[in-house]
Amino acid sequence: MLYHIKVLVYLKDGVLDTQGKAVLGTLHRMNYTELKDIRIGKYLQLWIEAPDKETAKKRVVEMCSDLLVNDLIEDYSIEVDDIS
Amino acid sequence: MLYHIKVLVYLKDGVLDTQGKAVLGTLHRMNYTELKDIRIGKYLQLWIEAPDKETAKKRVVEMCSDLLVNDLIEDYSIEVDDIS
Amino acid sequence: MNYKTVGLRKEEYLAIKKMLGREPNESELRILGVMWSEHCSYKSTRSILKMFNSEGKHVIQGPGENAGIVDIGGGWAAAFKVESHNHPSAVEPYQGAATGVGGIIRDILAVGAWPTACLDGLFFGKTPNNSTLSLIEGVVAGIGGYGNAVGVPTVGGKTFFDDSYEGKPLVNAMCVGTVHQESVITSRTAKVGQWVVLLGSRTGRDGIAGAAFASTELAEDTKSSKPQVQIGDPFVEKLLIECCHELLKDKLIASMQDMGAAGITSSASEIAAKSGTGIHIYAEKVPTREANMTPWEIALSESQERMLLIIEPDNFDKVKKCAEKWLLECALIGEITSDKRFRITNHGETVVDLPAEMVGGGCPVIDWPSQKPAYLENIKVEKKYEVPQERFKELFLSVLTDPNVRDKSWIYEQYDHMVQTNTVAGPGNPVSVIRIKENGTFLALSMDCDPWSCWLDPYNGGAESFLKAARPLWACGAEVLGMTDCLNYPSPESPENYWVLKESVRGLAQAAKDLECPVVSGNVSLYNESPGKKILPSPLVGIVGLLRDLDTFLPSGRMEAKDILFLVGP
Amino acid sequence: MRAYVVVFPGSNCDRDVVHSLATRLKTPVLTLWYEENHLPSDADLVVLPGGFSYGDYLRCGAMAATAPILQGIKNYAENGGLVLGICNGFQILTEARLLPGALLANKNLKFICRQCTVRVERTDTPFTSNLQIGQVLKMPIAHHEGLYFLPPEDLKRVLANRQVVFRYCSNDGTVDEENNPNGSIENIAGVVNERGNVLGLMPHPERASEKILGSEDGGLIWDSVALWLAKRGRR
Ligand SMILES: Nc1ncnc2c1ncn2[C@@H]1O[C@H](COP(=O)(O)OP(=O)(O)O)[C@@H](O)[C@H]1O
Repeated sequence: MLYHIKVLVYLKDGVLDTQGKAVLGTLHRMNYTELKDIRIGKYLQLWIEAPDKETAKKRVVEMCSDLLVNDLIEDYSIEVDDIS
Repeated sequence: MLYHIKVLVYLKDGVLDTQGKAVLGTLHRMNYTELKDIRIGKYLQLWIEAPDKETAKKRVVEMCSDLLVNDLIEDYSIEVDDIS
Repeated sequence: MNYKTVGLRKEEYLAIKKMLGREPNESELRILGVMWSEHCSYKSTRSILKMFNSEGKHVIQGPGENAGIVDIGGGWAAAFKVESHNHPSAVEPYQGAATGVGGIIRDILAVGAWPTACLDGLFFGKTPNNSTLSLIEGVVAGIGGYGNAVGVPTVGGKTFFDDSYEGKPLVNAMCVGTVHQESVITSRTAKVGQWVVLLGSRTGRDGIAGAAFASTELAEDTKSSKPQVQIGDPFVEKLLIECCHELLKDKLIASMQDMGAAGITSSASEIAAKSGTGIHIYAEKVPTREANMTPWEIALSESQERMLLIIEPDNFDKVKKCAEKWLLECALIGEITSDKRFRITNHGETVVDLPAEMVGGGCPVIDWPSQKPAYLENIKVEKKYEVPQERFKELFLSVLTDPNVRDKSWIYEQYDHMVQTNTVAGPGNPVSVIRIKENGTFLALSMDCDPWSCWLDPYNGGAESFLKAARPLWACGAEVLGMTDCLNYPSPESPENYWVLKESVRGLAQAAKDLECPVVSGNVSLYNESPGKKILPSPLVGIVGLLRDLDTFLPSGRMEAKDILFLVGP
Repeated sequence: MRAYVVVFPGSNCDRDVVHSLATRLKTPVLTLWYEENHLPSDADLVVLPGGFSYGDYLRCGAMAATAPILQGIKNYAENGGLVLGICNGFQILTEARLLPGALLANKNLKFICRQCTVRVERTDTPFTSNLQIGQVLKMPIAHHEGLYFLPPEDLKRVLANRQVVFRYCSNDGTVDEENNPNGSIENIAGVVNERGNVLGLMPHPERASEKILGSEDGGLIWDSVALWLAKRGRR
């Protein structure tokens, strides 16, 4: 089975989000003053072959800890769709 | 009301994902050969003050087209939670 | 499918029919539409470019190859060229500028040289508004983002602000490389029976027919005929440089071409035409990024970071192994034939069959009508301009704060100008000086242009554009070896524009000739106009000079209190 | 002494480090391919050079940190071998957890290439053994992700262990916000591991070891390493 997995990676609380801060400033300058905050993270889409949903998810968790996420500064959440 | 809005930004089909390509190669080297593809995009979290959900969403759509998304190469989807 | 849709003029279409003795098929028409576009064929400027002198005692290779080459002593040579990426940068500033840098570096790589330094010429609108500012930010970030990652220092450049460039910025990129004179690669040396190998990225629908579609309305707009933005991948470019140099060292490359505008078509047909051979491409063997690409899309794709190699069949395994080492795709996609045809087949079916020489060189030259612009009659040059005492300070400050004069470190600090550890004088100096480790000499590089003078007095302005670039080299003690130029102009179809183009190039060519600076490479970019606006005539000049040692180098800015100042000149 | 410079796909200061070390110390310097598992037994110093390994995609240094050679480097460091990461090499060492912290985007979100000055904070490491505390070195920086970051707890530990070796400063050695080019926490420009044999730094000593390049101060770091090794009988 082919699974489509979405991983949302975001900075941990307390880690400076310089990019988010800059974008917030720019949007305020553009008169989007109702915007209170913005944080910028990563959206990863993976397509993975696995016998079942659990295995697919388990492998993606492994990839996250081996490479995709740096847990000193980042956290993440996972969502699985099956597509075939 | 304060709304929490998640925007997922991803490259349009056919647009070269330079990051995804390099990451796929590395994960294959690390023996995650069951991974068929990976695409890397952006995950934006916005906190916005608005009278109602529709307005909140409408304003975020405007921000996307004004600044957050480059519609020559990117597409996006929006999800709204209300939090207060 | 009609000749107009691919951007051809009626007389060009008739010429094609005559040369072929038949109607071209759809794929052939699309290919010729791109190859006979202004961008690829120089049809409006071929006669003008003849004014340039390209001979000199240091010249090893003049215009016609991927880069000009000059002798720098000890058996070594410098290869250099400037190229425009104006139209792509107007559409997508970051990627447009980035792929401009990538493209010029591959030109230098294609002659077998190691890319040693880059310079960039940028022309932007002057009135600060949101779109201009974000465009500048994008362009500068794109040049840095690409050059920094590939590890080629950006050691200097030129930035010019005038509102004529609003909406139509100019982004010119120059690269200088070093090569041993015995290791120069040319596109003239392919032999019948050799194999055609595609090295680098997969082929996608990037920028397909960008050159031709830019000048026509998209009449029958299918999804696939819309040009897609080209994305630069500096990581792959870096791997390409390393891989090609490893192959060159092992003498595994017989001939080579970079793939820029019109991708496989221009690189393959050029090799065949120059080598006096034919070339046969098997479309189905080209590794693609997307499914269902048609043969003509494959032939015209402008996907970045690809090189076309011509190799001996026996060497294929070694080439493949080297490509694998550098994480690159490498595919056998064709062979050199004896029939002087540019042929593309797809699973055995002939898709394109044209005389190789006709593809790149067949387009008839256009001599546009030319007329001296009316505005020139009304220009009065005031020789003297009296500055009233009481306004002196104000005017002086206004000059100093003008973006054209102001410090440019906010630009060049975003560029790695030191990698490769050769930068003796970097950006911020009137000339940039880089050390050549290979032979112990130093190259002095400059880039300049004087658009206002070219507008006021095209002939003398052209000359001044050369002089502005050459003067700092002479002043610092360097021996001028040769120059490259990028002719940025509006549409040649207006007689007045065409006159200015011709006159300013005449002035530029004459000054360069009189002062013994051969033109060894260059590029032309026309149609730089936005609604209601056209750019100033902007012939950018890049010059390479030689310093045999640093003792002969006179740096600027070495001043002390009590030094005496002299003003030299008229 | 014998030095090795690791080459990753996308490294672009590898040749510079080889040139700089070899000309300054007149010693053979060899390169090591990232796919090797082991380091040569005669290695006295291993340098991870600057550049854009794997294009700096995903996170700078993250993909290189998973390369086979890193296992060899870990073992080598555990045995006391000297490891130096410059710029991208520093990023790789943090991603591989051989050094604490992480390098985030510069506070102005732009690439910065310019001459810089750093103050020496420690001289009891192999890399600074021939320097003075408070000495100011002129070495250029060239990076987009050079903001050194540590969570508060880790920062406390790093400071307590005296792991900071270089801080960005003014020409006369003042360490303050004005002289912090990229927003690094505590102006940190270089840190060592607890044992002191693995150093990461953002400025480029190899770009500052010849007079014609504007500074020779980077060469002092090479001299320190050579001296430290010589005292231990390695020449
Ligand atoms: N786009 C650029 N890229 C790199 N360096 C630049 C760029 N623009 C200007 N510079 C550098 O800044 C200095 C001043 O440039 P500029 O003002 O354009 O030259 P000029 O002295 O001809 O007015 C030069 O040393 C030049 O090399």
